[in-house]
Amino acid sequence: CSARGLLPADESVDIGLEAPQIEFESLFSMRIGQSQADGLRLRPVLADGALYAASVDGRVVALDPVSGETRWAQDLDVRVAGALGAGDGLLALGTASGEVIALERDGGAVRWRQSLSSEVLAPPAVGQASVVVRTADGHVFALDAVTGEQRWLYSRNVPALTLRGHSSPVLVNDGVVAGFDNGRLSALDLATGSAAWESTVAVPEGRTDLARMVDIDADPLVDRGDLFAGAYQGRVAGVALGSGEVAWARELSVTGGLAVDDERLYVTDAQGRVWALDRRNGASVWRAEKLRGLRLAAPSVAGEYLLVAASDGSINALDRRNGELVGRRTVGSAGITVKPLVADGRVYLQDLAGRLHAIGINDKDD
Amino acid sequence: FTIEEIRIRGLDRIAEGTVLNYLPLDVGDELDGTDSADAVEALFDTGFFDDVELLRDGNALIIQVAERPAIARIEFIGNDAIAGDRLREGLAGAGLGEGQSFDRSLLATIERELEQQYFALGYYDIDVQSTVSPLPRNRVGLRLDIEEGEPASVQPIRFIGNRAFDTDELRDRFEMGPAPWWAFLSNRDKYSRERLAADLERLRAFYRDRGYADFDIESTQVTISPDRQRIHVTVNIDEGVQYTVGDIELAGELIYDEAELRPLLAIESSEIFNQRGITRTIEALREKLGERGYAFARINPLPELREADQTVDLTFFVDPAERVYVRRIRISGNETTRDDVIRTELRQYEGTWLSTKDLRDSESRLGRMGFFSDVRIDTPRVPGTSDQVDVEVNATERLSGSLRAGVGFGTDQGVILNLGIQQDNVFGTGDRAEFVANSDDSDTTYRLSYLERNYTMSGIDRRYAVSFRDRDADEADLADYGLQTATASYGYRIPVTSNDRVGVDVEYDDVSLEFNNPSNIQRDFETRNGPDNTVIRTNLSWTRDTRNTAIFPTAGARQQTRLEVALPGVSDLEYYRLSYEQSRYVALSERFTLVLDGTLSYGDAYGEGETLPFYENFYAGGITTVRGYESNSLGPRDDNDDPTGGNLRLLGRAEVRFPIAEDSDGNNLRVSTFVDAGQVWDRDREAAEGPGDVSLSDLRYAAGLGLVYYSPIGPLTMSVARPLNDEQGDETQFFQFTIGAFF
Amino acid sequence: CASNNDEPNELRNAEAAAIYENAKRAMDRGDWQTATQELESLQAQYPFGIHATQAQLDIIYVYYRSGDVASTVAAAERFRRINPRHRAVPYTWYMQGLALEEKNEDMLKRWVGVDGTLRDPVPRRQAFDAYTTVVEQFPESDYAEDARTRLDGLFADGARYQLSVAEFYADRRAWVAAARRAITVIDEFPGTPSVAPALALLERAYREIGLEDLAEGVVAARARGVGETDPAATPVAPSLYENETDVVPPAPQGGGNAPTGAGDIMDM
Amino acid sequence: CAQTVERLPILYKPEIRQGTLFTESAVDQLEPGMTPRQVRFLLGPPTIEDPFTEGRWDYVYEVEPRSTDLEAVSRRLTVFFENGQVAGASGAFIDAGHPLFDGADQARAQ
Repeated sequence: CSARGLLPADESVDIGLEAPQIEFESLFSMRIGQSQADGLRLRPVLADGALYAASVDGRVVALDPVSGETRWAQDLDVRVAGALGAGDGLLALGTASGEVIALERDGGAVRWRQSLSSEVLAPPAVGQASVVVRTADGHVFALDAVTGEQRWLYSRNVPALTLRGHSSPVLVNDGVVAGFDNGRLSALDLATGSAAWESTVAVPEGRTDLARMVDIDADPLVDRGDLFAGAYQGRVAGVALGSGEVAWARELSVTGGLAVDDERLYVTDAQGRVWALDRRNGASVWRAEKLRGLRLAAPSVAGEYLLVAASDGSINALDRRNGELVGRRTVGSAGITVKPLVADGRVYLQDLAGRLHAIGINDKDD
Repeated sequence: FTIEEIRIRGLDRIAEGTVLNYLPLDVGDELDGTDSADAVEALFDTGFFDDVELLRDGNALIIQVAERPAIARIEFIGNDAIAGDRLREGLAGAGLGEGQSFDRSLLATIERELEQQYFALGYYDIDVQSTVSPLPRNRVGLRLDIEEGEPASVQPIRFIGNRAFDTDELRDRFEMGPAPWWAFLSNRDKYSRERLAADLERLRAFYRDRGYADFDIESTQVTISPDRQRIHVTVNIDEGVQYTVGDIELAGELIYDEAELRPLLAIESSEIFNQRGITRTIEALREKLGERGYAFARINPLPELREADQTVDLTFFVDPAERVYVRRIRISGNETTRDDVIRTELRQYEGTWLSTKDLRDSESRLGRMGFFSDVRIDTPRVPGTSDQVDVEVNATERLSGSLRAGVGFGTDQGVILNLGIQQDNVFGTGDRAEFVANSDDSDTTYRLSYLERNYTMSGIDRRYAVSFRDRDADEADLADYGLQTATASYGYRIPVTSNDRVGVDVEYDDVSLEFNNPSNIQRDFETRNGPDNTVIRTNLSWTRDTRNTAIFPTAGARQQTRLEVALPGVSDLEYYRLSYEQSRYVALSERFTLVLDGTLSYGDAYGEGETLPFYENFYAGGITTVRGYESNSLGPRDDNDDPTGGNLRLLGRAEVRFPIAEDSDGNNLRVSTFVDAGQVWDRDREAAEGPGDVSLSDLRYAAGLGLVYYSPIGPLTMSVARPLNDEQGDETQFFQFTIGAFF
Repeated sequence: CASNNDEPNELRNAEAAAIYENAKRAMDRGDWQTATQELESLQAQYPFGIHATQAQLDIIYVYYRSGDVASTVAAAERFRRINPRHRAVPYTWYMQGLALEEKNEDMLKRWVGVDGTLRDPVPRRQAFDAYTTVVEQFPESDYAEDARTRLDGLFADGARYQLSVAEFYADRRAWVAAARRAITVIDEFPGTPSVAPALALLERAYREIGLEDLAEGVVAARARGVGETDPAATPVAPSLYENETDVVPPAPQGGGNAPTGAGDIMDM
Repeated sequence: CAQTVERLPILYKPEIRQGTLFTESAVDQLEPGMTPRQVRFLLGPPTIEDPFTEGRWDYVYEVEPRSTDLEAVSRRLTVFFENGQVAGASGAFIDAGHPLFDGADQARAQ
């Protein structure tokens, strides 16, 4: 069946909320830069005590994670499309004209810039002296963190019609896992770029190009030897990180993303539902229908709650155990499409209007 | 067993005769295992039955069938983007329609067919629910609920890797992209794979024409937003370096010596490498070889790129293949036109070698005859030979004749009553006969004219005409006088080159005037020449016509110089009129044609006459000369403020013409945006008011929109125009049109 | 689906018969317009009834009489596709030939004596093929006889067309083209009245080109009797100009199915 | 008075080009024993295949310039075949030195 399109971002859905158990308190909120179009992925990152964020018009800022006070700001004359990756002392972002720029984490000076073959619509993965960048034409580049030289290039063909945007590569020890638009995952050796294994999360079915789209646009998730990935109009799968063998898989259309805790895998799907599955076999534990119809970003685990940001600019807290909606607050007028960044009791959100919000969670009863 | 009788049971709507027709068995045949299997299969193939069984009752064969229900009606709900009957046509195209046998598997094909139709318009978000309701007489009704959703629109195209040209310049090359606000009708912002492929081709040509010989499109991504409202196209390119042309060689069997072919090169050394130059060179070489019968010559350009100094050496390798001969010229489609009338226009003869140039000349000559809506010349090979072809000329005739009687209305001429028998192609002889009776506010004319095409073998045409005209000038807002003229003319049209013709006619003209309240000009004309005059005129004209067709030409030009001289001695009045007319047609693109017209006319007396007779003056203004101004209103006026016309006229018109409808009616309708200019001066008469000396600043300009439609009842012209520099006293007219009248 | 088949067979047949009756009356009145509508609606509503086959047959005749050549040919082909072994198949070929033969003729042209053969030869060639099918595949059908005479007529028309082209080139002193076309008449249209003038023209062309020996060859051939047409051999082709079209037999009534069919279609 | 106009110099009459353009170099390569297909490849299709004579191809090439400035050409060549092979030829470019030159054929060709 052709998955029905979701409600346009601006249409908000009134969600009945009985007694909110938790309160969201706004700590600080600031404008980083211009508002951005949908389909790009600009998210804040935390690294050794500082909060970094970038806006679509090329403004990169470093903030104090608690007070929000600006430590440094840098203006690059580029259209940023995928940001920010952090690691090895540097920040990395990808632009709409196919360039990757690495900045020094303290001070923000440009360490190097490298032109690649197509748009970079999701943040590069930085670590183990490498910057791994996925581009919209199905290529994965590994660049040396210090010099920006291209170490290797791995590519997969892109189907005739795919979903706008793509997932970020995920670094594992001396390897990287990348999800592609043809519904497949590849695990690549970080040094040589050769594929350790390739496994299929979803197979295109249906008559029209539209029905056959099976992009893995949600970032794959690695946790303690398990790899989880979800494809649009396809399946969610638990995969063995070592062999790429698909342990379990379930029919689900994933546009939001994944989060995991020690028992459950949380998924936000294309219809705006939030699922909790048993991470060992994919059996469904609970399903939250309250946010149905909204476009949900990838969820984040925060204490006993699961935080889900939505296209109506709201942040929602669900009880991890039973999926009950326990807290909700509209943060800004524009939608939020990136995974909330959770760090020691604070949640950082970047919305489509180019604003960064820091929210505190205080439990009603303690 | 042998079949003595065949009985069919379970038939409801389908006639027994039909079933027997398809049954491979007959009474008296031997029936065994394989026959019965074939019979069952044959009946299933008809698609009428859900189930077929063969039973035996003694020696009678019983055929037990369960008929499939027929679809009685198909209903569409919720389809606003595509009309119901268009959807029905689509389904009929796929063999599904009312009266068809129905089964479950058809549902999926019906839904797919509807989805295809909607995807073509960019409605990717469509959802079709079908419900089947049974009806009496073993029929079913089909209801299709369609939720169309929003059409997805293409966002601005993104280019990666373009250093030499900025993104906007590249976006102009694309036909696909966001539609500008005024193009609400256009489907520019709808995605289609073919259009994208064509756009990419244009992009390659754009770079190849600017020296980027090894330009390459590395990959293209088409992505759609999750809510299926927006489609993004990203094109990743590698421009490579800009090359200039090194030296150029001609190799292979050239047929001509190299010196003769060199001038045909449309690309020179050290020029920026460009594909267009190469293509034009190939065209020119192929044509040159075609003139010597090598119609299937092949020219392939072999570029060698030298990255070091960024130059490209070009070798044009000529392979003439065999000289090709014409076995037979076959003419078809000519329902009324006689075979020889068409064959005369063909420059190519049978039995000799094929000249592509001659074929092209013949195609435009046939087009210029005016009574073919479409002329196509193909050269299929004669089967079994490699050196012979037949020439197939297929001419589709236009409604060339018309018996026209009716009422027309022209803003210039008021109500027009006309009866006209006009036949461009009298009984297929190519001759043109015309009988017209035409009366409107100011003029009543009767005209009978006949043009005999190919009166002699070498293509001389003969023409003669008789006409009578009664004009009441006052009605045509001219000076207040009455004019009766009776004219008869006889003459020839002689071809002097393949595109030029000389016209020689002798005309007898008898004019009688009566003045009610003559202006000073008329009064002194009457005093000098009296009311009645007869004139014998010779009209000499030189016409060069290279248009590719008579109706809405898109290439070539038509020029005519015309001299009318009243012969001294035998004419009461001694004057002459000289005019030069030119219209040039330039194809801006397949749809847009630029039309440039220009006319210069001058008349004067000679001998002891002083001025051009006032009724022979040239006029300007009105739909046929300068739109936006009242008919004949430009130029000097006499003492009771009526326009007198003048003996010097200059007209100009620039028009961009394009069809609006793609369908068949499209080719006899054109809309145009235009700028007209024109003025009339009176050189030698002291006019009461109006421009005495000639200066271009007197020219009046107007701009506007025009429409020309060759409707079945006759030509319809319409225009809305705003004068640009009209001055006090000019009579302007915003809307002008004529229908059913001759113009 | 449960077809609640309460309407008895006869009732439906009566409705179909009623429509067929007014179609017949319209045909007799020569009102081809209503006849076409009635027959088309009959086929749409009762696509597989007994009358449907008869209607499909009659509509060919109606289209022909209303001068709609394309529909006549289409209707004939559709009938043959649905009833491949029907007794009336030869009739459909014959009617197809008739319609194509008169494609470019109409009263005005005939009254003025416009010679159709000098126009588009394609429809007449198609008519020729249709008649050939009648003569070769259904030799004993009662249309074969008339089809054979019409074949000769078309054959002679074809020859006259080729001859006119030869004369066209001769008038323009293009003797090579004239000779080649004359040869076409002689080779491909033997026994037609156009062969004799073609021989004369070929002889003249050879002399003009300077191939005297070939010219003598032509004279010798004529002496041997090539090109003479004995009046008996070529029947006076019933040229279309004189006879009225109502000589054309209407569709065979009750044109039942293939000869071996069980009984006549109408009294089923 | 159309006839007088007919002869006016200014009347444009396009050139008439007829027949198969065979060249001297091609005729020089003609030799006995060739098959019809080889002759056709060499000279082009025969202009005239007389219905009443067997084993004979006539090539004619004629250019009448009339109002154009082409130079007039008028060439004849006849090729004779015996049981499928070239046996003789007469006409343009078949002079004494040509292998196929044969007095008798010349006579027959006159």
